[in-house]
Parts: sequence; C-alpha cells; structure tokens
Amino acid sequence: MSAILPRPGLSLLLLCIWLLLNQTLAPAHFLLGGIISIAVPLLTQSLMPHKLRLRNPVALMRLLTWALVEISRSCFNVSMIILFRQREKVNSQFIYIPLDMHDPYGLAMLSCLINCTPGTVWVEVTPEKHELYLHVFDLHDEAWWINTIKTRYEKPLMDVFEGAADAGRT
Amino acid sequence: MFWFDHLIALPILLPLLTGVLLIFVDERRHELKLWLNAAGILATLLVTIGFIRLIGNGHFNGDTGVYLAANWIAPFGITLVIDRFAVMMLLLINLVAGASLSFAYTRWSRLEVHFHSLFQFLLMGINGALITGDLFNLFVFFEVMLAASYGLLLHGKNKARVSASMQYIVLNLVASFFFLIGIALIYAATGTLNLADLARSIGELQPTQRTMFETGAALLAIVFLTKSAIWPLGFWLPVTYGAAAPPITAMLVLVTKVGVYVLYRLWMLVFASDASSSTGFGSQLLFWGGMITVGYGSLGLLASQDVRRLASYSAVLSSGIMLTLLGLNQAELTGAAMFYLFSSTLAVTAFVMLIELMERVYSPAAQMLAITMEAFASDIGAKGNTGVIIPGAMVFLGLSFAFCAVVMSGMPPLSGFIAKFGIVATLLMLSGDIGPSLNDWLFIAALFTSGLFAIIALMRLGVRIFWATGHGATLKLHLTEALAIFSLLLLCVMMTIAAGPVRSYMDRIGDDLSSGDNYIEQVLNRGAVASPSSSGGK
Amino acid sequence: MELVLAIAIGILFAAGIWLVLRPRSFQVIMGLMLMSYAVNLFIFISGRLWVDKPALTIEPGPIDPTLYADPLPQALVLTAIVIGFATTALYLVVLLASRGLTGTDHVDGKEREVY
Amino acid sequence: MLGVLDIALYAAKAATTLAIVLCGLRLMIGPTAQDRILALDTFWICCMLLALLLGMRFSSDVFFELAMLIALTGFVSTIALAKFLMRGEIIE
Amino acid sequence: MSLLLFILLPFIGSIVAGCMPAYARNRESWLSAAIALCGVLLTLGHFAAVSEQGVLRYELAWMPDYGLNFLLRMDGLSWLFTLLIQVMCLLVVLYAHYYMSPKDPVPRFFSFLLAFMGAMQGVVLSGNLVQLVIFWELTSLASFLLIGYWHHRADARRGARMALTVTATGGLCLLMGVLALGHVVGSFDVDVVLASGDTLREHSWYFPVLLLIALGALTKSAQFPFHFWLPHAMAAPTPVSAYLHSATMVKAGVFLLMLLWPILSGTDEWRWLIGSAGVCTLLIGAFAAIFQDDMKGLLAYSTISHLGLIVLLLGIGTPLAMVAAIFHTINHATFKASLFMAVGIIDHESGTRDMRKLRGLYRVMPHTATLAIVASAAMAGVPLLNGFISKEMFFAEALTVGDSSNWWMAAAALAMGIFGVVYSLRFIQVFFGPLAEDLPKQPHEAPRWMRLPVEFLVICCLVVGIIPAYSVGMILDLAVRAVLTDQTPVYSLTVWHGISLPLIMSMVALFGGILLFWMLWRYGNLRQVSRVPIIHHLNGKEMFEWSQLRLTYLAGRIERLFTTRRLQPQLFLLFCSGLLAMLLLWNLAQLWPQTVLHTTFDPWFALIWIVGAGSAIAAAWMAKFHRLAALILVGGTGIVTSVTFLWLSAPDLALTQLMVETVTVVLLLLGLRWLPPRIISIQAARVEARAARVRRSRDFIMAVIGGSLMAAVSYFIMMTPAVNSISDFFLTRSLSEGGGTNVVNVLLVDFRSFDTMGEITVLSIVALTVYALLRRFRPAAESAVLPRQQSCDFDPANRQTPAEQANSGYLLVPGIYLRLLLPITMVVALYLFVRGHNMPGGGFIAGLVLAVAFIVQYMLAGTLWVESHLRMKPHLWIALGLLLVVVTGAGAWLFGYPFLTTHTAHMTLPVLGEIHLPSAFLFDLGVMATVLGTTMLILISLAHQSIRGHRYSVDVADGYTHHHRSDREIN
Amino acid sequence: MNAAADLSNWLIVLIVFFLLLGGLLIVVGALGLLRLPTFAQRIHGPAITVTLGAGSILIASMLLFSSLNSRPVIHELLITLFIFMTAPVGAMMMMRADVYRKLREQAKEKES
Repeated sequence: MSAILPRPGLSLLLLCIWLLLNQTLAPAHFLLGGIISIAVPLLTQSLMPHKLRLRNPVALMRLLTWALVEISRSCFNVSMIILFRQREKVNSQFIYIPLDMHDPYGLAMLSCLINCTPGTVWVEVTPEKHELYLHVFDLHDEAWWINTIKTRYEKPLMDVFEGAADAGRT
Repeated sequence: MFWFDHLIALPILLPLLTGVLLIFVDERRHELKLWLNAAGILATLLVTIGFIRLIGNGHFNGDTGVYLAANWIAPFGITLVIDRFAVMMLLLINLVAGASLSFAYTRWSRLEVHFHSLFQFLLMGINGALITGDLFNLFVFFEVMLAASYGLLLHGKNKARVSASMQYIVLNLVASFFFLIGIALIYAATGTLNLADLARSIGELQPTQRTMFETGAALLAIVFLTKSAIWPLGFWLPVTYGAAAPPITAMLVLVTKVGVYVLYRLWMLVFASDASSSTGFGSQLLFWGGMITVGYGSLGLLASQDVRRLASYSAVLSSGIMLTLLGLNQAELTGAAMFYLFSSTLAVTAFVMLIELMERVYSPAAQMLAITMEAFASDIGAKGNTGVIIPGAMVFLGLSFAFCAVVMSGMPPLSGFIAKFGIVATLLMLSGDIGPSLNDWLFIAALFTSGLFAIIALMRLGVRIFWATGHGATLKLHLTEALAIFSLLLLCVMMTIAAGPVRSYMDRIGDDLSSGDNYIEQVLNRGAVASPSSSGGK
Repeated sequence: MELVLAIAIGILFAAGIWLVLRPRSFQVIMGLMLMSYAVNLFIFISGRLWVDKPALTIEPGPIDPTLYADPLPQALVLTAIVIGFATTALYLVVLLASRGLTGTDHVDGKEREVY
Repeated sequence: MLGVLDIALYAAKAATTLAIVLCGLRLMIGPTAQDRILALDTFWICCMLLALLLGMRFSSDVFFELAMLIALTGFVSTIALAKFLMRGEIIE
Repeated sequence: MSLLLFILLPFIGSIVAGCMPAYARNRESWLSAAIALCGVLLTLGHFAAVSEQGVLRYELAWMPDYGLNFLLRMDGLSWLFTLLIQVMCLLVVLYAHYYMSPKDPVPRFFSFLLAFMGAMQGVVLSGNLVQLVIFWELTSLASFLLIGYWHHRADARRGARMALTVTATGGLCLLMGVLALGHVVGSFDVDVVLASGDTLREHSWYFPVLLLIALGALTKSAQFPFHFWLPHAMAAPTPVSAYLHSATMVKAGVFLLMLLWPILSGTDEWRWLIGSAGVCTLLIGAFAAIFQDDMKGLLAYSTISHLGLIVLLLGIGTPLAMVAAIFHTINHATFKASLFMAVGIIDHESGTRDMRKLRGLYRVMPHTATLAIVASAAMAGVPLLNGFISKEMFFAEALTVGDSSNWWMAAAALAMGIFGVVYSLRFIQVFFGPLAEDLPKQPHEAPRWMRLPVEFLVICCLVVGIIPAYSVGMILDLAVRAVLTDQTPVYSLTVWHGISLPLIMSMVALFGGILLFWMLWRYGNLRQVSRVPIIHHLNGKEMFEWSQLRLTYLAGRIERLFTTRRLQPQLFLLFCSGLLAMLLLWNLAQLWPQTVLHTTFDPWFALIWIVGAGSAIAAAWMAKFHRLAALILVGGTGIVTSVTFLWLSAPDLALTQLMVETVTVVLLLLGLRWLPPRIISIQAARVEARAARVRRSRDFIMAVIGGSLMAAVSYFIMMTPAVNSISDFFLTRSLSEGGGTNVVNVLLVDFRSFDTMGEITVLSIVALTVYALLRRFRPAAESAVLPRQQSCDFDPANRQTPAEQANSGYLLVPGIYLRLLLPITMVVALYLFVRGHNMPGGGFIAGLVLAVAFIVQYMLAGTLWVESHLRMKPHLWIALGLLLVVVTGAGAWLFGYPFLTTHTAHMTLPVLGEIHLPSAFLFDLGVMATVLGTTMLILISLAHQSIRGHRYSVDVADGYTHHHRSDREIN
Repeated sequence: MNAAADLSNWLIVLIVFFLLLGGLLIVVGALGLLRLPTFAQRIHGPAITVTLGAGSILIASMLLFSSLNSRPVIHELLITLFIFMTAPVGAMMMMRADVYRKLREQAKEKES
C-alpha cells in the first residue's frame, strides 16, 4: 500500500486539483489524474521528510470558520486604521508567545492563520525557547493576544495535528 | 515531392542529431566522440555533394530546391532553399569544419566538456542560416550559431578568452536586438517574413510601408555588417580572434563569412531587383564602407607585430573586399567574389591553424621583437657560409606558411592570384570600351596595395619567425594537425589547377543571384504534399 | 494608448542604452534586460495595437480574422523572450567568470586607467 | 442591469490598477530593500487580480491559468529576494 | 609538347631534389646537372625548328573564359634566352658542387635553384602575358629564397627581403600593366598583342600601360632608381649571384622590354622613360663600382651599369641598337658569370673578398688569375674580346642619338667606358704585387673541375671576340629577326671596321681609364677608400629600410588611431549606426495625416506605465551602487510589461514573460552573490569625475536620442494602417488543420515549429556552455568569503547547515508549504502542458514551472541535501528532449511528409471516449524536457559555485577582513 | 459582457457588491503599503489585499462564471488555496529578513 500510495491524502488532494483544473469528471481525466496523483508523490516524497497526520478534521473545519470571521474582522479594523488614524497613534509591537505545539504542520497552519489575519505577522519560532516571535500591527493588550493565540488557535491545532492525548497539557 | 527533397533539411538535422547524440556519450570516451563528430561532418559533406549532383542534373526545377518545413506552403510556413550559392557555402563550411575538427583532435577537443556537441550545434546554426528562406528563422539560426560560438570561444577559459567573449557577447546581443527591431519593422511594413515573398512584394509597397521596410533593411544590414566586421563595427574581431583557440578561430572565420553570405543573399534577392534611390545610396555606403575596411585591414596587416593580429586583419581585409564588391552592385562580379571568398577563407583558416604550431615553436614573446631588429640589424650573428639544417616538421611548417602567405597576399601562382586576377579582369571586362569608373579604379588600386602590404607583412613575419630565430627549433607535429593544414592548402592548389571549371561554376552562382525571379517563383509556387485528412495549406 | 505605449518603449530603450553603455558588467546586464523588454514590446506592436479583442483562442467554426489580433508577432515575441532569457543567462555566467578570473567587474576585464 | 456589472468591473479594474500604481510608488521610493520586495510581492498579487478581472471582462477562462500561475509561482521571486537579503545567498 | 619539358623538368627536379636527404650532395648535383644537360640538348634540338617556323606554340586550356590559357611560345629571342639559362645552369651546378661546403644542406639549395630555372624558363617561354607575370613573380620568390639561403646571416635576410619587396612591387605593377594591355588589345596572347602595336600606341591608355610595364621591367633588372637591391642580393652564395644576378634573372626585365619592343617602342615616352633610366643607371653603376672594396660588390655595380647600357640601347630604339642590346646581353652573361665564379673561387680559397686585403694572388692561383684577367678585360672592352664589339656597337648607337647638336649621350657613353676600364683594373689589381699575409686562409689553386666552367666561359669570350660572325652570328640573327621581323637592319659582326669614331672612342676610353685608375691609385688612395665619393648619400638601402619603418610605424599609428579594444566605444558606434539607420524614417513625417487610431486612450494603462517607466529609470539610476534595488526595479518593469501583454489580450506572452521573469530574478540573485562590493570612495570619484562627466553626458544624450527615436518609430508603426499580412491564414487554419484552438501555440509547435526547434537548441547550447564554463571554476578569492549576513553570531541560522535550517531551523514552517507545493506545482505544470495546445501554456511554460518548483527546493534545503535525496540529470533531460523533437519531426517522413509535419491520431476507447493525440504533443513534450533540463542545469551549475565557495572560503577566509556587501549598498 | 443576458438581477447585485468590495480592499491594502511609516507596519497592508481583497474578487468571478456556464465553476478555489499556501511564506521570510537586518545594523553601530 504505502509503496504505491506513500501519501494517500496528498494523492487525493492532487486528484482533486487535477479535476478542478480540468473542470470535468470525464472518466478519461479520472484515469489520467489518477495516474498523475499516484506518480507525482512517488517522485517527490524523497523531498518531503515531514509526514502529516490528521487526527481531527472536524476541529479543523471549526477552526477555519472561526478564523474566517476573525480575519474579516481584523481586516476591517486594519483598514480603518490605515484610512483614518494618523500614523503615530499606531502602536506596533513585537511580542513573544511561548508555544507548546511541535508538529510542523500544526505550526504551518498556525503561521498561515496568523499571517492571513491582517494585523499580525509571524517572524519566527525561536529555536532555544520555542517561542513564537510575532509582530502585531496595533497592540493594545499583550496578554489578550497571547491568550487568544494560545486558546483560539494553538489548542485546536494541537487537537487537529497532535491528537487530544497530548493536547491536554497546556 | 521526391525522396531527394527531404535531403534539403539534412544540413540542419544531421548536425543537430549528432550534437544531441554526443551529449549522451560520456566525456571520457573521447575517441568515440571524435568519430561521431567526424561522421556527422562527413555525412553533411556527402549530402552537400549530393546537392551539387542533383542541381547539376537538373533534378530541382529551376535549379532551386525548396523544402516546406512542417508542410506549410510559403509564405506561411518556413521554407528551406537550396541553390548553388548555398551549396557552395555549405561545401566550404563543412570542409573547413572537418579540417578544424581534425586539428582540434589532439589538444583542444579534450580541454573541456561538450566541445563536440557545441561544435556540431555551431555547424547546425551556420548551415541553417545558409539555407533558410525565412527572415525570422534566419534570426533563430543566427542565434544558434552565435550561442555555439560563444561556447566555443570560451572553450579552454582563460583571462583573455573570457574578457574577449564578454565583448563579443554584448556586441552580438545588441546586434540581435537590432535584428529583431529590423524584422519587426519589415513585418509591419510588408506583413510577411518569407524572403521570396518580401522580394515579390517590395514592388507594390506604399511609400509609408516602403520607408519602414527600408529602415528595417538598414538595421538588418547593420547587424550583418557587424558580423562581417566592416570598419567602425568590426573592432571585436581582432580581440576575439586573438583570444580564441586556433581551431575555434577557424570556425569564427566561418561565422564572419556567413554574415557576408547573408548580405549577398538579401541584397541580391531583395534590392538588386528594385531600383529606388535608397538602393543606390545603400550600395554607395556599402562600397565606401568596404573600401575603408580594406584600408583598415591592410594598415592593420602592415602594423601587426604578432601572428594572431595578422591573421585577424587578413580576415578583416577579405571581408572588406567582399563588401566592396557587393557595393559595386554588379551581379556579374559575384562569381569572382565567390572565388575570392573561397580561396581567402581556406587560406586564412589554414593560417590560423598554423599560428598554434608557430607558437608551439617560438614563444609569442619572441614574436614581439621590434621590427627594427630586422631592419637595421648589423651583420651580427653567425657569419659562416654554411646553412642551418631544418628538421622535417619545420620544413612542413615553413612550406605551409609560405603557401598561406602566397594565397593570402594574392601572389602568383596560387588561387589568391587567380581570384584577384578574376576580379580585376571581370571589372575591366564589364567596363567595356569606356573603361572602368573611378570607383572601379579606386577598388583595383586598393586591391593591389593591400596585396603589397600583405606581402610585406607576411614576409617580415616569416623571415623573423623562420629565419631570424630558427636555431635548432624542433616542433612536435601531430599527424592530424598536419593533415588539417595540408588538406586546406591542397584545396587551394586544386582551385588553382581547376580554376576554369570552378570559376565557371561560381559564375553560374552569379547568374542565379542576378535572376531573383526564379528564386521567388520556385519558392512561392512550391505546392505542399496533399494529405488525405486535410487540404489547402497542407 | 498608442502614444503611451510608444513613449513607454522609448523610455525602456533609453534606460537600456544608458545602462548598456556603462562600464560595470552588472549595469550592462540590467540594460540588456530592459532593452529586451522594449524590443519584445516593439515586436508585439508590429502587428499593430488591439485592445478589447478576445485572446487568440478560437472556437470551432468559421473564423473572422478581423475579430482577432495578429498572432504572428506574438509567436515571434515568445521565441524572442526565450532566446533573450538564454543569452542573458549566458552573459551572466560569463560575467561571473570574468569577475573571477580578472578580479574586476569592468566589462573590459580591466579597470580603466584613470588619467 | 448588465451595464451596472460592466461599470463595477471597470471600477474594480481601476482599483486594481490604482493599487498597482501605489505598489509601484513604494517600489520606487524604497527606502529599504525589503520595502521594495514587499512592493514587488503585492505587485504580483495585483497582477493576478487584474488577470481575473480581465477574464471576467472577456468572460473567457483563458486568463484563469495566468492568474493561477501567478498565485502559484509569484512568491518565488519574493522569497528568493528575501532570502538573499537574509542570508546573502539564496542557494547555500 | 616538348616545350612543356623545358618547364616540367626543372620543377620535377626541384621536388625530387627537395625530397633528398641532407647529406646527398653528389646525387643532388648529378641530378641537377643531368636536368640542365637535358635542357641544353633540348634547346639545341629546337634550333632548327625555331629557325624554320619562327614561332613554336603549345597550348593547354586553363581558364578559357578569361582568355587565360597555359600557352608556351618559343621564338628566336626566347630560344636565345633559353640557351643562356640552360648553359649557365649547367655550369653553375658544376661550379656549385665544389663551391658549397660539405656541411651545407644542399638539397634545399639545388631544389631552389632548379625551381628558379623552371620559373625563368616559364618567363621566357610563356606566350601569355598573365602567365608570364606568374612566372615572373615565381622568379622573385625563388631569388628571395636563394638570397636568404644562409638565413642565419642578418645581411642575407635583409638582402632577400629587399629584393623580394622591390621586385614583387614591380611585379604587381607589371600585372596591372599587362591587364590593362590585355584590355586594350583584347587578348593576353603574345602573338595577338605583338600584332596590334598601332591600336595600343593610339589608345589613351598607352602611357599608363607603358609606365606600369616599365616599372616592372626596371625593378627586375635593377635600373635606377630601383638598383639598390642588387648589391645587397650579393649576400647569396656565389653560384646564385653568378646565375641569377648576372646572367639570367636580372635579364628578365630586359627580356620583357625586348619582347614588347615592337609595340611599345618608337614613341617619345618610350625614349625618355627607358633611355633616361638607362643612362642614369649606366653612369651611377659604373661610377659606384670603382669605389667598392668588396669584389662581389664591384661586380654587382658593374652589372647594374651594364644592364643600364642594355636598357639604354633599347631606349634608343633603333633596330641596330636592338641588335647591340641582344648581343651585349649574351656577352655580359658570359664574362660577368665567369668573373663571379672567379670571385667565388678567390673567396672560397682565401676566405675573403675584401680588395683592401687581397694582393698578389697571381702567385698562388695562376690559372684562376689568368681567367679572371681575361674576363675583366672583356668587361673593360679590350679589343679581341666580346665586350669590345658590343661596346663599340653601343658607342656607334650613342653617337646616332639625335645629331651632333646633343653630344651628351656620347659623353655619357664615353664616361661609362672610362669607368668600366677603371673598375676592371681595380678588380684585377688583387692579383699583382706581393702576396698578402693577413688572409683568413692560406690561398691555393682551386680544384680542376671547379675552374672548368670559368675556363669554358672565358674561351667563349675569346671566340666571340675574335670570330664573332661565325660563333654567334646565327644565334644573334635568329633572335634579332624574331624581335624586329621585317625591319631587321644590315649589320656586320667584325672586329675591324677601319678607323671610325666608335673605335677612337673606345681607345680613348681604354687609355683614359688606365690614366684615371693610375691617378686614383696614386693620389686618390683608392685602395683604402671604402665609400663612393659623391653619391654615397643617396643610399638606396637606407632609404628603403627607412621607408619600410616609416610605413610600418605610420600604419601602426593610424591603426591605433582608428581602432579600439574597449567595449563601450564599440557599443557607442553600434548604437550610432543604428540611430542613423532609423533616421531613414524621417520622411514618414509627411505621411502623418493619413494615419489611423485603433484604440482610445486609457488613463489606467498610462498610470501603469508611469510606474513601469519610472522603475526602469530608477533601475538605470541605481544599477551601479544598489544592485539589489536595481534588480527589484527591473523586475517591476518586467511585471508591467507582462501586464501590458495581458491588457492587450496576449495571455501567452504574459505567462511566458512572468515565468521567465521569475527564473531570471533567481538567476541574477545567484550571480549577484559573487560580484565585488561597490563602495564609493570620494577620492576615486573626484578623480574619475573629469573623464567620466564627459562620457556620461555623451551616453545620456545618446540614450535620450535613441529612446525618442524608438518611441517615434513605434508610434509611426502603430499609426500606419495594418497591411494585409499572412496572419489571417494562421487564424483560419489553426483549428481546422493545426488541430489547436490556441493560435499562438499552434504557431509555435506547427506552423513555425522549425523556429521552436532552433530556439530550444539555443537554450541547450547555453546550458551546456554554462556547465562547461563553471564546471571547474573557482570563484574569486575575495568574493569567496562568507556573506556578512552569515558571519554575524546572533543569527541562529548561522550555527546550522542549510539542511538543518530547513528541517528544524527557521525555514521549518515555510518549508512545510514549499515542500507541499512541489507536487502541486508538478500537477499544475502537467495540466498546463496538456492543455497548452488549446489554452495558454504549452511545453515551454510547463518546463519553466517545473524548473521553478525544483529550484524552490534547492533554495529551501540547499544543494547538498536536495541532491542527496533526488538525483536529477539535466544533461539527460536536455538530450532526450532534443532527441524527441528531432524524432517526432522525422517521423513525418514515414508518411512521406516533410520534416515536422504534424499528424493527429484520433482513437476512441470504450470508457474514456474519444482521444486526440497530435504529434505536436510529442514535440511539445520534447520542448518541455529540454526547457526543464536547461533551466535546471544553468541554475544548478551556478548554485554549485557557492558550495565551492564555502569550501574555498575555509582556506582563504581566516585573517581575510573584507566587508562583503555593506547594507547601505543593498537598499 | 456577451451571452450574459440570462443573469438574474440579484446575482448581478451580488457580483457587483463583491467586485466593489474587493476593489476597495485592494486599494486600501496598497494604500497601507504606501503610507505606513515603517516596514514592520507596511507589511500588514498587503495582507488585506491578499486575503479579503483577493477573496471577494474570486467569489465574484466564481459567481459570474457559474451563472454564465450555468454550472458550478469552482476552480477559483485553487487560486485561493495557492494564495493561502504561498502568502504566509513570503510574509515570514520578508519579516525575518527585516528583523535580522535591523539587528545587524544595530550590531554595526555598536562596533563603531
């Protein structure tokens, strides 16, 4: 199984992409897409050291929907600031947020959410203390941010990627 | 569509295929690479000879073989055209290529990887530029040729070569931009890219379009003149030739000649037919540019202290003479010009290869001796009345040098003399009773003066190299190198002996070029192979 | 519209010329890139200028050529772009080699003696 | 009613163009390299959106591939430049 | 046919001789002697035929269209010269056999000698003027080689160069003259030419022709002012001097004048040109001869003066003068050759030719002395010797010039006679007096056979001098009749004509000469004087060398003035010429009104281009000191360009432009790392300012002009109405016959697939070149140091390898995405490739996208990690791609179609439905593979540099403090 | 806009709304890029453009094409996916480059 399909999820994703690209469900394309989505991972897996384990897709959905709302909200805020507030009133800060999550995919997801949310930009995860180094566009309450990130984002992500077992220790 | 029509594509495909196969061959298997390469050249040569036969036997109607690549009729598809002119050049190119390959065998081809592939690709580019009948395709093949020549120029990289190729590359890139602009202008004016179609449509152009067309043509002319090293645009030539490895320099000489060829082709095809003021203007410009180049080249010859510069200036000189002949704008001269082109190219390439042997014997530093040493040398040195015994390889070297010198300076009896005689005789013949015009006289004078300068320079050099510093010098000469030079010189001798037939064949070229209508007709009326599935264009 | 494009081409070309005439090889390569943009646009407009025409993908059935832009220059531009890319790459590498061998990035391989 | 759509499309196109111009200004004035890189990145995005809008304008999928490709590879030059800035060379 | 032998034998002999080993002296000389002997016999054999038929001809077709055939022709004159050549050759060979030292490489000598003989034969025998010129130049070459035979001696080299330069120049003039002559009379055939003397003399070209031919002849036979090369040619071995420079080669010019005498002579131009040259030469030569100290030098000058005599006779132009000329030619050959040989013997035996040293040789070599004395008596014109008769004829002719009113010719003749006697005496005085002690060698008599040739010649002198009519009468007559056919005069070859003015003159000359010699000897200290009194400072040699040097230096200066080895001026010139070409468009301006507007102004488009142009200008501004910024700005311009393509509904172009843009940026960044830092040093800037300001402003003007011209041109193009182009064809046929809806792509892979083939070949060539160039390339030492960014300690990444950075370091999080993007990008690339034929895309784009996907991996994890996990073989990709393209194209041949003809295979499968597989698809696949391979190869070769750099920096970096790239410079 | 006669008005209204919204957001993002004082702040501007601006345009396009082809046209989702995968990477890299460059400059000032 794993010899042919080392990454089933990836293969599925590729198949979907193929069909989306061709905008068809014709059997010929299923065949072609199938071949491709099996062949490509075989070719590329040697370059992908980290393996993805999805524990809890439902939580992911929930997270995403929440994130969407959050994004639009902060988008509105930032736009307001850009448009109407004079620049020296803006209080931009770098903040450190200690992280417990170690799964690279989890971190990646987190970074995506954070960066896609206007107003926050991910700098890096410090290697020594494993803290998230973050830049906030308009900071009023640092504690609030840390709290939000850890509860709203990190915990669900740990559920999703590292499983509930070790998600408990926060 | 007969079987032999398919041959027309081969001068391009054979080198390409050979080059590709050569990529597969591992670098360590040098012999195999060499043989593959040689086989490719040999095959091309055979095809060329086949063309000569086919044209001679009138297999191509109108003596012009037309090939519709991808089976699209002209002017829509890309056509390849074979006529005597192209065949002659193909012959020359591949002969010289063979020689320079055999010369490069012992040393240069082992220096770096992919020498052989680049060599074949260069041939592909040159052959393509010779036989294509489409303006933009010409550009593409020029780029193939140039890219390969960059690669070969950089071959065996050292300081001089790299900085020389910087110059060469930048100049050629800018020239290529001009090329593209020119093509765009011509397309904007005429709405076609096919040479024959251009020649046909030039008659019925509106004034606006005509102006645009002429501008484009002028830009193209600049490009080709740069390639053929006309005076203010040809300074790259001595630098480049001075730096490149000798067999590569031989190939670069060919590249220069391709520029001349294309000029002749386009000029004779498109402009010779139409008699507008701009044509006259252009030919005047060409003539004077050529004259200046001749002067520049001969002065350079006289002034040059080392062998390489001498070789490059003689190349400049020969293309200057070709350009002037074109500028005289008489199609009957083409035969003489072709003969001259042949013999001078052979001689210069052979000379270029000799350079390395000379440098092998005498350090270049020794060549940089001031000429005063020869001029006012008091009778120092050994005085005894016994000569120095010259080793055999040196005899070969000296003799080939003498041959080259004789051909390059147009001294009797070798082909150089025949060529110059042919030019002057034709000029006088054409002038009839009224006698040649002032321009003709000027050109003749330039021809003779340049010959004299060449004699002086070459003699000085030969005396200095072979007589003044030749004490017990020994030369390691490999058979292949000797073979290369020998064959080239042999060709010169054969051209001398068979001067009559060769010259008359060249004159046929002149006739072909002067009757452009035949070319146009053959290309445009060529029908495609009808296919069962589709009709019309296919 | 024509005027805008013409001026644009002119400016690109001017910048290109200026840079190509500079002594530093990096400037030259920048100039070459700019010039190639200009030249590509120039080829493109040699089929005249058409806006609000559909792109050159045709539906089956009879075609009215007047509805479409001129495809040939586009093909030429594509080829030109590729060749330009290739030569730029080559020039860049030669530039590096020359810088490595001669120790300077002057186009002549040696600094111009100041007098 | 369709006229409204046309107007809206034109407005969107205008807006995108305006955005492009703003990015261009930032691109030119800099002042630091990372500003320019950021401007370039945004530039790419705007191009993609422009492609989408044109696709809607001509109601043809032709422009879709373009937009998708920009979305997929537009960031490459960004990260290359950023890494050069960060590490001094992009392939170590 | 037999005439051919005269030419072939020597040349064959020369080749054979050249191939012989160096020690084979006997074989050599026997061979040469045999050949010469055959020649002599052949010549004698032809006597009858020539005397009967007058002219023998032999013709071979060579270049008939140009009236240039290989034509041999023998009449009396050429027979005479043939005889001269052959006999002399025989004697000289015999002589040389003893003369040349055993250590000499004689093969070279003899082969050159025989070659010369062949060439000389060619000159006298050719019945075609162009052919004559050919052989003429060959004699010059041969003499060059023979003079330079002892090329380790500087004087030999110089003499050879001088001789060749002068004679070859003359040869060129001769050629031109001959061509002009041929044009006038319509043929190069000597007989035709000789027949049409009047047409020539009437023709307006007469004088130029005469001048050019005369230049040829005079240079060859060393006439004033070209005489200076002959004395220097004496550096040759004595046999050569005897053969070439007294008997034969120098006579070639005379021969030519004799040959063309019938058509050229008889005009005032002829008389003045030839006559005056003769007189000057005669006097100068004779006068200079007196004051030589080298015996050969003396003989050389006397040769000059005797040649002058002959030329003068020809110039006088009366038939009798012609007779005298021919007769004297024979006589001079005989006595001068014998004298040379005698000198050779003396030189050979006593080791010197210096007349200041030599004395009293009679005691040790009586035979040689006697011979030499007799021969020089003949030279002096003593009665009962052949010189006397011809000289008397000369006096007679000199008297007839004009009438008594101008006596100067006679005076000149008399002076020449007197001088002749003087230098003859000077010559023979070496034999008298006590024997000199301080000679290099102890002189003794020469071997028997070495003297034989001399003896033979001297006997000839005597015989001819005593019984001229019976000895040379017939030969002379033959030659004379050949030249002046019907106007042959009556002349008597007798010693005694009774007391006549010529006789008195020669007596006066004889005794006056003796007197003058005695006076010079006694008071003039002739013995020690070593330079010619009055005329020493018109020294031909000095002038020659001086002019050569001047010429060279002048040429050098001009060449340096009009050339450049630097790039920028060349580019400037190139642009100038381009702009000039564009100025041709000026008259488009009149056609302004009839232009049409296709489009309406669009402010947004203008806005975009404000950005594009602005960033272009900014890039131009910053490219020197802020490379990165310039790069980014150029990227911005590129994007604007592709937006333009997009705007003008050319998505393919936009796509390609963007992808190429991306790859180029990566490429340049890879290169940027190795460029040297550029930090403005105020001082340098100030110093440069003066020179640079001019340059900058110049370039700026050029840029502005060029840009505006380009703008104008493109505006005009867009304004002029579109012509009906070939593009409609493509639109209509694209789907129906090209089988694709995307016209541009169909153009690329079908209509103009040949272009595409060439294009990917260019790519492959470049990639291979880059690989070959960078394969063993070491980056420059100072640039190999780590970038500043990697040498600061607070960046954790600097403590990690690239792989660690990617797998656990700061690149971990981005890496997730980048690695996930690889397969996705591959799928997209495949999609683009498949759809390319109908939608924008195609093989090229797909290849680029793939390449970008891989490059991203390299950027992420570094070269080493990627290549340890995935081996890609770019060479293979390139080769396979090209191969696929070629094979696909050639596949059309199987169906009898031309190369690259596309063919679409339609098949219907049960489940999958109908499937179209055009062969263009395979072609496109090849394109994709090639593009992928090339891009990867280029980028990877560049990337490997930095590995090498790192490895290298370890060795060099320590202690190497070098601010790599200051940050001020980046932004 | 051809062959689009059968678009229902509420759909058009929807599309128009998203188009205008998108355009507005795009401009705002670019404006932020232009007028914010420091890089660290400027980088927040484009985030708007990238996320919601692009998003709404994509939605508009999806709606439009779906209604034109009278079948769900959802391949704009791909673009969304790609954007969400690539935008963060770019942002992270740029931000980190900025941060460390600032650090280097401070270090340099300390030296001198």
